[in-house]
Amino acid sequence: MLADHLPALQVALPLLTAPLVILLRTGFLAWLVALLASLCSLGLAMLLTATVLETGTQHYAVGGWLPPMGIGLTVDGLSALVLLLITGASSLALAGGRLSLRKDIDNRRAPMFYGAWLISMAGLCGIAVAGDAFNVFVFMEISALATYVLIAGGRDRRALSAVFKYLIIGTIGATFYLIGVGFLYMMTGTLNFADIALRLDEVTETRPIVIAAGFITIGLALKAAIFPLHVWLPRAYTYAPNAATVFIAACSTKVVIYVLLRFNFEVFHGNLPGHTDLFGVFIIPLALAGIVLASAIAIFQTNLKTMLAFSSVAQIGYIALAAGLTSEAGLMAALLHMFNHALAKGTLFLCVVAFVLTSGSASMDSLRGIGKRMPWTMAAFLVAGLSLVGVPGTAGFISKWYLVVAVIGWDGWGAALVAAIVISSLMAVVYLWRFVELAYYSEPPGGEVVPMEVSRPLRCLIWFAALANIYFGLFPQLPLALARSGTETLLGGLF
Amino acid sequence: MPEYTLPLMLLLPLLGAIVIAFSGRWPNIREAVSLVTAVSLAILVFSWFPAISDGARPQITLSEPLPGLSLALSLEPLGMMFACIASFLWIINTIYSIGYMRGNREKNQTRFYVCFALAIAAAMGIALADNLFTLFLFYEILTLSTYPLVAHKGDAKTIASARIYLGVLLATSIGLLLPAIIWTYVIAGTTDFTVGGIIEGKLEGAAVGLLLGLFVFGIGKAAVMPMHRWLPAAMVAPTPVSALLHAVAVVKAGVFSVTKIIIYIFGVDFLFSQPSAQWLQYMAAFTIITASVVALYQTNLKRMLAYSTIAQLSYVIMATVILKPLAEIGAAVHIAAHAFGKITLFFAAGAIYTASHKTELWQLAGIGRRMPITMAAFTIGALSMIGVPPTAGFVSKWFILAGAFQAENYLAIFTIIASTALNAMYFLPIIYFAWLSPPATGVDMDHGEAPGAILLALSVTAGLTILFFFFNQPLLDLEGQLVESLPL
Amino acid sequence: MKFLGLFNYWVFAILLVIGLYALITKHNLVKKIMALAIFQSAVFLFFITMSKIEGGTAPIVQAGVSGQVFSNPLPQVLILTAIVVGISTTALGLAIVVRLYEEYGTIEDDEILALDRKA
Amino acid sequence: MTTLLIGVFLLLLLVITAVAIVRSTDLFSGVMLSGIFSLLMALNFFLLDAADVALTEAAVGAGVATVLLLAGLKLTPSTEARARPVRPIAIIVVAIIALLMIYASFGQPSLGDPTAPAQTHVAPWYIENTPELVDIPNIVTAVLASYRGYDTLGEVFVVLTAGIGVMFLLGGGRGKPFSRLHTDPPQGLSHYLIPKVIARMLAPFILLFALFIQFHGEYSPGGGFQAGAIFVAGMILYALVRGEDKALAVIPPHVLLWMSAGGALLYGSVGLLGIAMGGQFLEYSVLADNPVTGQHIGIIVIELGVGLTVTGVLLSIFHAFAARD
Repeated sequence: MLADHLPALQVALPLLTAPLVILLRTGFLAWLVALLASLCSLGLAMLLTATVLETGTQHYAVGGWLPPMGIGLTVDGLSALVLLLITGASSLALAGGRLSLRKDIDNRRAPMFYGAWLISMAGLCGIAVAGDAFNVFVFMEISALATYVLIAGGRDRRALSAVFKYLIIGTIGATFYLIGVGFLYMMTGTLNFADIALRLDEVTETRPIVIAAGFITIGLALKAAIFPLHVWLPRAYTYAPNAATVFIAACSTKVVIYVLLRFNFEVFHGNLPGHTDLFGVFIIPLALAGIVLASAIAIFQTNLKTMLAFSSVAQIGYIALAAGLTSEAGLMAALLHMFNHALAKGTLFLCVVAFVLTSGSASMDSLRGIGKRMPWTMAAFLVAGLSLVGVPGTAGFISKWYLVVAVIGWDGWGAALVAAIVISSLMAVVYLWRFVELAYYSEPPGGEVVPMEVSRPLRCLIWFAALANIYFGLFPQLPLALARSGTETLLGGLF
Repeated sequence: MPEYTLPLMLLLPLLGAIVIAFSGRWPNIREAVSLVTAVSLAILVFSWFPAISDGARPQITLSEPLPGLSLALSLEPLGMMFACIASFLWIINTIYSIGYMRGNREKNQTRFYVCFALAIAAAMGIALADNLFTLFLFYEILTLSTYPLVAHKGDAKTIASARIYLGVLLATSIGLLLPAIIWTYVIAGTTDFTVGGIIEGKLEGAAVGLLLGLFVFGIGKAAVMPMHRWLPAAMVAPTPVSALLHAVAVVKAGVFSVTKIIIYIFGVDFLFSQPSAQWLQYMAAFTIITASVVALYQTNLKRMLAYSTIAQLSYVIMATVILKPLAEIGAAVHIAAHAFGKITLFFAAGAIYTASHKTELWQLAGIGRRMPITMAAFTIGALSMIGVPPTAGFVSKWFILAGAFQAENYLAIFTIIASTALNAMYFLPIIYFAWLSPPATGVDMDHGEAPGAILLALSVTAGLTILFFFFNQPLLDLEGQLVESLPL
Repeated sequence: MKFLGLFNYWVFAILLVIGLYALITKHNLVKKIMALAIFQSAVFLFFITMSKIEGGTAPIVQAGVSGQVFSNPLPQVLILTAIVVGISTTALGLAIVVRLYEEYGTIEDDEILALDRKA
Repeated sequence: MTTLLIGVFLLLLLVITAVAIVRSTDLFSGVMLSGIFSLLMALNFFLLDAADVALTEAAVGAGVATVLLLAGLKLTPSTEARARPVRPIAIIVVAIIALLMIYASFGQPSLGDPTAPAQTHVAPWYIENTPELVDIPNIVTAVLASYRGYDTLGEVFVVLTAGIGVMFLLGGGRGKPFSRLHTDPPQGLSHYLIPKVIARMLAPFILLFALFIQFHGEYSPGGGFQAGAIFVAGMILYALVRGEDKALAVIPPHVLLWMSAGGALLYGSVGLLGIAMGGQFLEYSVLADNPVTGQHIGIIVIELGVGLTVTGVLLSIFHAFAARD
């Protein structure tokens, strides 16, 4: 019986656990309950994925009111992919981040923190299953507010200034999105995605629709940190508690991109003349600039977390570039890269958790010689780093492959785009290798090599994540199937 | 032989690496494990030799990450030969390494043996690759696993050189080779190595030359100029690593890949008909002559050997692009011949360093009297480089020249003759002064021979260089198939 | 008449950009929060304008009265939610400002940035 | 026509107020102007037939937001550092946005057009079917609590998250709650006679009004959220007059925490109950034999949940600000 309610439970379970968590008395208990809820959500997401792959898209009418009157939930391959990312990243970060979070968050405030964590996760899940444009706004705000709380938990005072900036930009982005939804409602009289797409055809006057597309795209681009709207991201990632960064970096921008794709392909694509070209013209130059410039900036960072954050901006550029091609291969590449980048970045930040746990800081200087002190963690970092670069045999390669194949097929500027991708991949090698050299071939601060590896469970977890990068590089059937099904739904309107 | 033994060739050194990593505390066990792994790998590889000679072509697919893009292994004559060379020389190199690493009291020996085993696993993967994707995968693993070996010393200068090593190899492979592979995949729909090639009819005109360029320069390990910078830079590595780079795995993997791509991706016939692909032989000729001239001006023994290698690699490239049956055999044989000769030379250089810490050419005057065995081996290696009978180098040069005459390719003929002269000009003086000159003033000559393990290793390879001249029939039979199987 | 009928939308646009302008140019964090409120209020106006129907009344059914025209309830519902979201954001933002002031001794974002750079 | 002109007048006032807020360098007057802005906005909403929204905007924008801003200003400097030069580039950018939107507006249906797409698709269905399906007079409440009850669940959690965030940042909730509770000088305005008397008289009525709004939401404008906001306004008035500690004695922090969490849980469990009783998540029709009765039960309970959470959270936030030095 419960199997029919999976889409609703996916959101309700973590959401309703959160109020319980804030009532708990100790940080440990709160952490434990949050972890369990997160793992259960992961289980639900897996069940849902299996169901979607078996029987196709799932529809759910909340409250028993059929959409467009009530709010509909829609879970297809794309949603399933994003759900797996969210719940997986959350579970990984919570499981691996206990000690680190215990250092960052004092026991008294910890229940609040874990409550916010669960709400953030539930909000992201809510976005992923939503079939209603306004519902997306509500859950975007839930997750955004909760994410601000998570980031504000950082020990450094700069976390506060970073989170304030994020709050302002995030709110502007969400409000832009809301304006766009308003224009759409004005011209179609409905809020349901599928229904909007259906009724857009009948709208003869397109001026408000174009404005709506503009507001929605720019608003979401702000929240997704597409270059040059990324200014909030590096500091937010850097000063957030390390474990929270694992979670946020792996999925929060991806979910926004998911909405961006949903809107631009399911709603506008095919209904708005010239939209496809306009979308490409708008997004591709920005994506390219992001890919190249953010990679270049990453090279000069002195803090490991900031470096990885700028790398994220570049990687978001890849996703945007692939989506901007508006081709089937391009979308496949975008969706795959969402998955693979989350995997790699999650692992990298998890290693950062371990590094900071033992050496106290994420600045490059304090991490000198860390490869000798923490050989296991550093090796995992290396594996995930290679996946980030796109070395074959790792997950990152699969999406880069799709990306380059898609780009070559794009008429006109294919070669230039390939060149940009290649250059930024090489820059990724440079910034990663700068750290690898530092970790392996320079003397640790204090001169002596003291083995100070983290606890065995954390090490196992890190390696579990690192091996997942390899597993999905050799056997990418699952993300491929989900990405393919997602591409089909996104382009459904076209063919 | 069942097909599942193919992945075993990768797993065996991999397993060895793991066991070595965990036995780091007991050096004797560690090195015994290295040796045992090397020997069993060689046995495994060689046991396939007869079957492949008889025309068997085992193939096994491990996974298919993307449609038309699989992780698959297969064994064909060219790969068989490369696998044999790499696995066999690994044994000898291990023996040598034990002597060298202990003799020089190197640090981080466990890391050395682990990375070495990983590099061999990668080399096996390259030898067995059934398609470009698999080749690329192991090519990158080889680069990454040899980086710690090159950077072994860990001081600032070494790191800087290792950075060049890694930078050039990764940049060329990601920047040129990968786009070339993807391009091939896009136009041909597959990247499988296929007899007769897969490009024909899919690509024409200047694009063929461009694709060939992406491949050749993308495979930086083949060290065609101007992508050769990494090889002299990598001379900072310990000598067994240089041997690994120059003879056992790395550069061999480079020319092996180029040869394999020309034969199985482009197809010899197709390439022969494409004027736009002709630039490669000029490039190869240029590299041969230039590298030889540069070698002439070197004062450091290992750097001189490095430039010699660059020239010898382009021999293989040039032989391949002569695009005639005899030349193809010559190319394949030259991979083997050069391996034996060059490893001998490096072993000798390492022996000299271990025994006397001499690295410069002028210090070698008169050293033959102190280290007769070493210098005898060195002489044999040098003669093989020049191509003097009865050494291995003569056999391959003979085939290449025959192929060049068959094709009436005067550029190739001239290049081979000129470079032979140049080789003689930089090797013969060393041999002469080492045996016949008194020591230079201020150079200590109070040392004897290197440790036994080192001597054993270099005697074996020197002996093989000679033996190869007399007993090369099995290899010729094997590579003869390459030609028969080619529609020439 | 057409112009008068669109006047609400123009005011929405103007309020929106007034808020946006202040958000971009003002350095005082409390001022930014006020600007954010104006910015969001503009959107509320936009939606509620949409819900109005000529001659309509608030969508509350009165017993015994029939034939009434009701204005559209849906945008009103959406804006009820949006108002709540807005106040929640304001509260959280203010809490962050208070903490920032405690840590930095200023609520001007350029001064905070300067202090960050120094660190 | 008259209402239209009044509307135009109000809108112009809105713009002027907004400009004044932006230009004022004294943050206190900025806060006051913001309150006026919200009131004007609420009046406008009222003119546009949005009674519920007007009530909410008045309670939240003019009431709660003003109190929060004042509480925030108490803890931070109250003037902007210095006047800054106008930035021409920013003006150009925002002017372009405004012009684009005004340009687009000519493609939009004008105010009050009954044939606009927005009025012809989903909305009429709500108006036609609510009497039969949900049977409560206030269609806004029906949409809010039932048809789009899932959004409202989200809304409650937005409020809860804000509460969590403020308590996380400024303290509160469980444990050592607020940094300053018992200080020697008498707090609040209790030493002024007139406010004291007025507040004493007013507070019970405000609280009573809140309860009315809470439980009369189906019939007239109002509901859990507005009720919560008004209840909080009453409590804040009480706190201002009698002092923080007295207000906290009436509803201690841990009770506020329980209210916040409990309200959200109450709402959520109604949703889960729907599943347990064989319906969909948040389906109230299955809660009783008669679907319409089920809807009534569901709406009353979730409105209660909303009211609890809003009260708990807003009061916690207020105390968290007020208790800080």
